[in-house]
Amino acid sequence: MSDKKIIPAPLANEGLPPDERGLFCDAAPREYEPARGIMEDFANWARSESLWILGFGTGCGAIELRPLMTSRFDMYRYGIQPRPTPRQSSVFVIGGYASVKTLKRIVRSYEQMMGPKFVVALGSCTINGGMYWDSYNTIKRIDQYIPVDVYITGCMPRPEALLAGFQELKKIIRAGRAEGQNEYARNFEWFKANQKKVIKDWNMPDYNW
Amino acid sequence: MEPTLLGRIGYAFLSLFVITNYGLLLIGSMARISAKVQGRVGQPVYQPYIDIIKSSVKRNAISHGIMFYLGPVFRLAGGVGTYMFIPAVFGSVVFRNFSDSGDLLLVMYFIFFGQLGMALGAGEGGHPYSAIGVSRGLAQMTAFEVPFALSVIAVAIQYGTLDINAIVGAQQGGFLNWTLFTNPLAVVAAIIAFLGMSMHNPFSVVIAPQEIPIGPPTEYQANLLGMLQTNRAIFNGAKLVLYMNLFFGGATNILVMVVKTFLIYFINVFVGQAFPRFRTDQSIRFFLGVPTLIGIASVIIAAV
Amino acid sequence: MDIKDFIAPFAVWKRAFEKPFTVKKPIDERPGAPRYRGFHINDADKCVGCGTCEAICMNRAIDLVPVEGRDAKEGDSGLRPRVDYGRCCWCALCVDICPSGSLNMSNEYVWIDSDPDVFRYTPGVEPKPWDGSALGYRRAEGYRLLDGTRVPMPELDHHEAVKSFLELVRGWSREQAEKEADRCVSCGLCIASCPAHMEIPGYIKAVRDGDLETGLRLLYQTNPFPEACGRICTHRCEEACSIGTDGDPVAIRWLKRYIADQVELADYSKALPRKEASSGKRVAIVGAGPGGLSAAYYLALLGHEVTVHEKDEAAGGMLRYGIPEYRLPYPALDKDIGYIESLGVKIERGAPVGEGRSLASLRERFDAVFLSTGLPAAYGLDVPGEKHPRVLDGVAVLAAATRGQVLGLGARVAVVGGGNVAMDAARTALRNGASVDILYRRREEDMPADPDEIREAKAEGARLVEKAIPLEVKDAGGKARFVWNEATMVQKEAGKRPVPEPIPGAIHEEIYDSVISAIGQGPELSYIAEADGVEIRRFKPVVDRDGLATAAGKAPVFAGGDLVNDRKDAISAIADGHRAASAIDRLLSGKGA
Amino acid sequence: MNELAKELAARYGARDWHDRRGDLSSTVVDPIRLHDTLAWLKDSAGYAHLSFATAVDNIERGVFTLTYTVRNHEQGHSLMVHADVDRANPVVDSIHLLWGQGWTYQREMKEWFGIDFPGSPRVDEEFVLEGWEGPPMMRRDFDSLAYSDATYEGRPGRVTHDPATRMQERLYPEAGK
Amino acid sequence: MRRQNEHVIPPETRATPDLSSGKYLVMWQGPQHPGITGNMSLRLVADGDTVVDCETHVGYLHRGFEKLMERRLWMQNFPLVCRIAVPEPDFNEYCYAAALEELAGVTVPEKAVWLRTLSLEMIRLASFLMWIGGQAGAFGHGTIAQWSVTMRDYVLDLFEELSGGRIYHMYIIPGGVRGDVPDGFLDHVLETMQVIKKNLDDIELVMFHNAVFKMRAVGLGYIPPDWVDKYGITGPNARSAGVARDLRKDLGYLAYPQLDFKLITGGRSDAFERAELRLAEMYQSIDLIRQIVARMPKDGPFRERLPNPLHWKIPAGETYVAAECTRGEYGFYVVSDGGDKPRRVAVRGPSYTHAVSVMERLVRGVNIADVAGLMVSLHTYPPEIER
Repeated sequence: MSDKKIIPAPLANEGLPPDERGLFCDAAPREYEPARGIMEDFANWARSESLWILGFGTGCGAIELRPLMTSRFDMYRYGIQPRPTPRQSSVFVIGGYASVKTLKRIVRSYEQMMGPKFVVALGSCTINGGMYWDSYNTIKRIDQYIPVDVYITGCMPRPEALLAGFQELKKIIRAGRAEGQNEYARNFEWFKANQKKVIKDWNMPDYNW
Repeated sequence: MEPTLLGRIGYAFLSLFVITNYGLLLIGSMARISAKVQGRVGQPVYQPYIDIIKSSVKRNAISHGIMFYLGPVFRLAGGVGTYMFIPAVFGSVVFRNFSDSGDLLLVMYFIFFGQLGMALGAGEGGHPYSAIGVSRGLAQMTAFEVPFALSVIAVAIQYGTLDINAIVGAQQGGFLNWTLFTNPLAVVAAIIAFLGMSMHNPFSVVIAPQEIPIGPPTEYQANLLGMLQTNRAIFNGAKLVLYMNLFFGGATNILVMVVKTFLIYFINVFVGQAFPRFRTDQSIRFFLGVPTLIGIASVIIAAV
Repeated sequence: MDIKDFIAPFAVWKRAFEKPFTVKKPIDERPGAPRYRGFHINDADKCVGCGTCEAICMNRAIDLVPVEGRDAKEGDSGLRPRVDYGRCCWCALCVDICPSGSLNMSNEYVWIDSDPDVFRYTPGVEPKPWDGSALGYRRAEGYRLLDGTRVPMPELDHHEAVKSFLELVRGWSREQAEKEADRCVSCGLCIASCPAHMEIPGYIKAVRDGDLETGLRLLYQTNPFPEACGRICTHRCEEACSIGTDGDPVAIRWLKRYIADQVELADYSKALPRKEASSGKRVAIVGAGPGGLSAAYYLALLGHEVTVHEKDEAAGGMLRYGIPEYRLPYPALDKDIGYIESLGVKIERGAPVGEGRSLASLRERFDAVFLSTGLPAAYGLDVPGEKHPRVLDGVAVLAAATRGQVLGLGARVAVVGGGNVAMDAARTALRNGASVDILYRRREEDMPADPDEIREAKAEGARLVEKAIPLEVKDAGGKARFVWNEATMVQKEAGKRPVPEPIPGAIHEEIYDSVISAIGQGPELSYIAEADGVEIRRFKPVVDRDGLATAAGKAPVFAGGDLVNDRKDAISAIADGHRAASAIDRLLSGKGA
Repeated sequence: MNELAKELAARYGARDWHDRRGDLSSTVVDPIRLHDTLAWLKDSAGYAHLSFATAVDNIERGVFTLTYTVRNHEQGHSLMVHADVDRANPVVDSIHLLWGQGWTYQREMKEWFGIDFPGSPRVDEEFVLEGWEGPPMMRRDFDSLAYSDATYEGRPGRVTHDPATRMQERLYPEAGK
Repeated sequence: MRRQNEHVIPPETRATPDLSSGKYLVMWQGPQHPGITGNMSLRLVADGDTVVDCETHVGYLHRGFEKLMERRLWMQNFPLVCRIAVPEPDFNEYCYAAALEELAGVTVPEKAVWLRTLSLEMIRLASFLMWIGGQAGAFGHGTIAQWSVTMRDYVLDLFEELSGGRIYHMYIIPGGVRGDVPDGFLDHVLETMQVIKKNLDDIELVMFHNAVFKMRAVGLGYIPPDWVDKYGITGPNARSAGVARDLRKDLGYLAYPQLDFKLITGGRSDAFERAELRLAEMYQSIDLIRQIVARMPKDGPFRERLPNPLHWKIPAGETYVAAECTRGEYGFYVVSDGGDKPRRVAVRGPSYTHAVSVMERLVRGVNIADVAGLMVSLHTYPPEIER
């Protein structure tokens, strides 16, 4: 991969106590240029056929992942499987509404994932707040905080809709349009400002890495 | 005709290539068989390939220092090393690898080596689950090594050699010559240890996702993970070939090897699908109990 | 633990030899259940854009948006619901509540996109793959969140009713009224259809809340005749009512009556706005009907000095003389008029404008004049023998009844016509002991009268003779021999209503003691001189939007009510009066027209 | 149950006994006697099971009404014990020693209403919220929608029309001039 | 295998380990952790492999239902309540509807009573099926979950047919239920019960006659009977401790008094017996569903007409309506001030005690590997803790 991009300035990590700042990484994310031509196509094919979902049930959407993982809908046959650690996962399924407390963990888990990483947003709540539009504790739009590749509307979306969503995600990946990681790096300051606006007790590094 | 050293190296690479692919396909097909038990279709047989490619083409990776890198490298070295000193097919030049007299000792060493290297690397990850996984892994390994070592000793005593090729050779001439029938106790102890070695249920506590999100490899990602996955295929292949050689009469051609190793591996799945997993203390207690006694008995039988 | 515990677990392998549970092609093979709550579908033609779906939606997922090619019209706001699937929770309360039943759900459930802004659409307007889906959630038969049935109105039994002029409709108790008011969804579609644009949802809410003084205040904002309108209004609002699209419309008229009935006249002044300070301007109003008195009320409220000139001996116009007592009892009417008078409106009774008290002289003496003289002159039957002494004028019969005169209609009466006057005349005759035939040129469904009135007239014993074209009235020994030709309905022009054509030879005749002609009325315009500058076209003064007939010369002349409008009902006259009053006020106070 | 009402009245000045349902009654005690009432109900009257504890913000009266619902399983009867505490200074005796789950309810009430229970474990820690800077959110004077609109961005592009206004604009724009 | 008299009762007071000593390992289990039920977290302090202290942290799913309900009309809350406990929405729907009906003085038609009972029993079965997969999975037996979640899916298919929704059924509406049974539905119910029963037999054989499962679960998480009142423990957790309480019997709501079923109790009160007891309750649910289907009234109204939901006002009052859900006492405390919106709605979920106070105490002294299994054996759902 080409590393021509300028490496951004180190982050301040003001949320951390001064004596802990040295313990954490202060590098900001940077963009990665995709490989060219057939190499990238091949890589994208592999990425699309091996989707590892982060096992993090952020909201009620997690309940429809169960049937999907098990024998009735069996997502393994589409190359999709759950993975317990963000380091090894490539897909983050946002299961509906995200409370502020969970959003903090979502951001953290998302940043810990290795790129290219993809986000599938389940349910109405991720699009425009859903039925918790007037709640003091849930965000309305997940795309304010992390980049999203595919939205699946529904409350709850049926497992079939989820499968269809994953197929759509595969198409997007193969077409090379799932560049959420770069988008996040490009608009890092904007995303971070949005995150910090709602996460009032920011006591983690600016970029969890 | 004895090949030159260069030729042997070339053959070893070929052999490694074959065993890697075989290992991957074996994992893929076992996943499909497990899926069948679970009432589903299961992933494609070639899924492990895609997973490895996917892991290798990740755009970024994190590091926790040099030891962290060395973990998978050691592990892979352990896997390759194990395999490199086992003759995969008896009498075959290509699949003879670097087997020579006394290779059994080297193999025993390499089986440990990977695990230890991994422990070092994973410990660097700084993740508590890695640390717990490592301690569990080492503890359990120590436990299953006891019956395994006993049965290997029994075999060594029985055949009077530490040369795997010789052991295989001694088992030729009909299946009744297999260790399976000549010293069944050693085989039983070894098979039970094998269950622990391959970290299938009920001995999967090392990587139990429900408890310690997959344990030692928690922090590994990208090409390091790809390395671990590749190693899994090679290491599995190596262990299977070793078991086949020690206890099931080895293989005179590659087809026999495939069938035998497949069946040996299937024992894992057969048991694994039926049982939940032991806690570490339970599995240690288990290995140090009946299997160890069986192992001792097999040694005694072999000795007298 | 026994040996079974080691053997039995291997029974898992039994499953390996059975068919997998897995659905082969889940997306294709498993459509939503027949009742599945999927994406919305809407029959945009059936929908009236009332916004009840928006009101019930707890997620604020529904917006009402204008739709191309659909403008607002009576009973249809022209808006259609637009659903935001970033909000919807698929609870289908909107389907359950939809008054017209147009909103439903398909069983389609897959909608995926990478653009989060696309998840909203107007069902039934923007085409979607699931349009017209036969399956999907429909509300269960007989199950609605809204009540489609009106609270029954207690009425006199028809046998009792014909015996007297007692009021037929008894009015609701508080409980009944609140129950009926509860049916309203406050969509406000009705407001546009009311000529006076009354604040209908507001006063219905007042009934619900038991806050009748607020209700009364809302009524008087646009209508100073709540007692009268609460009884005899043509209630066009109820035709627009969204609840009426699939059920009985809310009984808006009865609720209005309920409010007015419940508040004592003495308490009116507490609830209603006070008069403004005197402006020193004087306004003359000709005709103390609903139009004239409405204008008088609003002008008086604005501080003007109002004098109403009424030719009859009592105020009220057609409300008093044209509508029988059993529909609008005089005390109720007197309550409305009484309150208007209490504001200082001077009503000169028995003071016709014309000779001696010309319009010109009014324009001299007053700062503005409002004409609301209505349609006092009945049309004749326009057949040979229409001058027969037993051929009576319907309006005159009703007026005579009001005055308490002996009618002497006889035992057998024919009423010719199909309007409300005809029905009222027929029912008045019934109450005088006559047997009544109602003869009408067309069919029952073509009758302009209120369907309730027709139904009640029939229930009280009137015989309806449809498709009867009057030919002649002959004398039969002092009685009238009424001859008519039976007709058949012919569709002459497509899209227009059918026309009755006489069937050759199908001549019928019958002898009646009286024949009451009630086929319409015309204006009486003799008091308007040419010099007044009021342009008259097709027997009507020509007025602008505010009701201004002429501003030239002395005081400006306004006109309203049946005299000028086409609707010819009390509420339109009231609306005209209100509008003219506002215009006069603007003119007089110099705020510009 | 009237004996219990009398007994509670005599012992703890309980008042306003209501039988809500055959198996559900409610009564009111002074907050100062709440702990003793509950302790007696638990230990001596057989009301050993605490179904839940919560508070209602009666802002009009300036009080929080605490509700402790205890159940006597032997008699199949539940009793809701209410106590009004001053909204300006809401402090109540902790019941965490009576029931093992009591402290959780108290933590919840502390965070949601701002009612303090001195001595209750972890009562000052955040319970369900994190980094919350607003007032206790279950108070009636906290407006959830206003907070949400000010804090979380919604998706723009939504506009709605009122049918009646729309019809006025389209059909009789002159009215209301 | 430990025996009952070997049960160690965890200490009541929290340990105060000196974390700076380096002897202890602090780790978070959750929220991003496959071994945690739902989205919550445990802060574990471990000494070696043994947990010495545990703090539960909840609120990751807090949506502020109770606040939102004060902002919505009585009927508008009906779609909202089912979201409080995702795997068992119907108990929310029932408790909320029953509370409203009680306050408003509405009587529900006979048919609705039976349909509600059917709905509650079906979701009980579905929820248990999901739980049993979780319990097996927490000990590493993935096969059971693969089967049982599919069985649960078959129940959800029934719900979809009946109510039009898979997860959120929104079927039990104040006043009755939302729809009559579709044609052939009751037959589908019976067929599905047959399938599930057969599969349950398999699960019973594989999971409950399993040496390893027994070794893991027997003796784990012993709840002494006197904790039941002390901690407000309800449901199978209490019954397993030998305390015979079941609100279906005690309160006799819906059609339960007319159904024939026995209270299942235990006494060993460990994870294994709780699992066994829940399995027995699953069989009982199947039996109850069959009874309900047999006695379902053929005709009759299924919903009482209520006032216009847009203006519905409920007389001032308060009530507490509880029902026996799979985990125990599920209740709604509803206060009306006479307006068109609730004054206060408080939800009592059994996990409130089970997953917090009871869990924190039980986990002391437990092996780290058993934390997930212990938590599942208490059968907890975080969303009902934090609402």
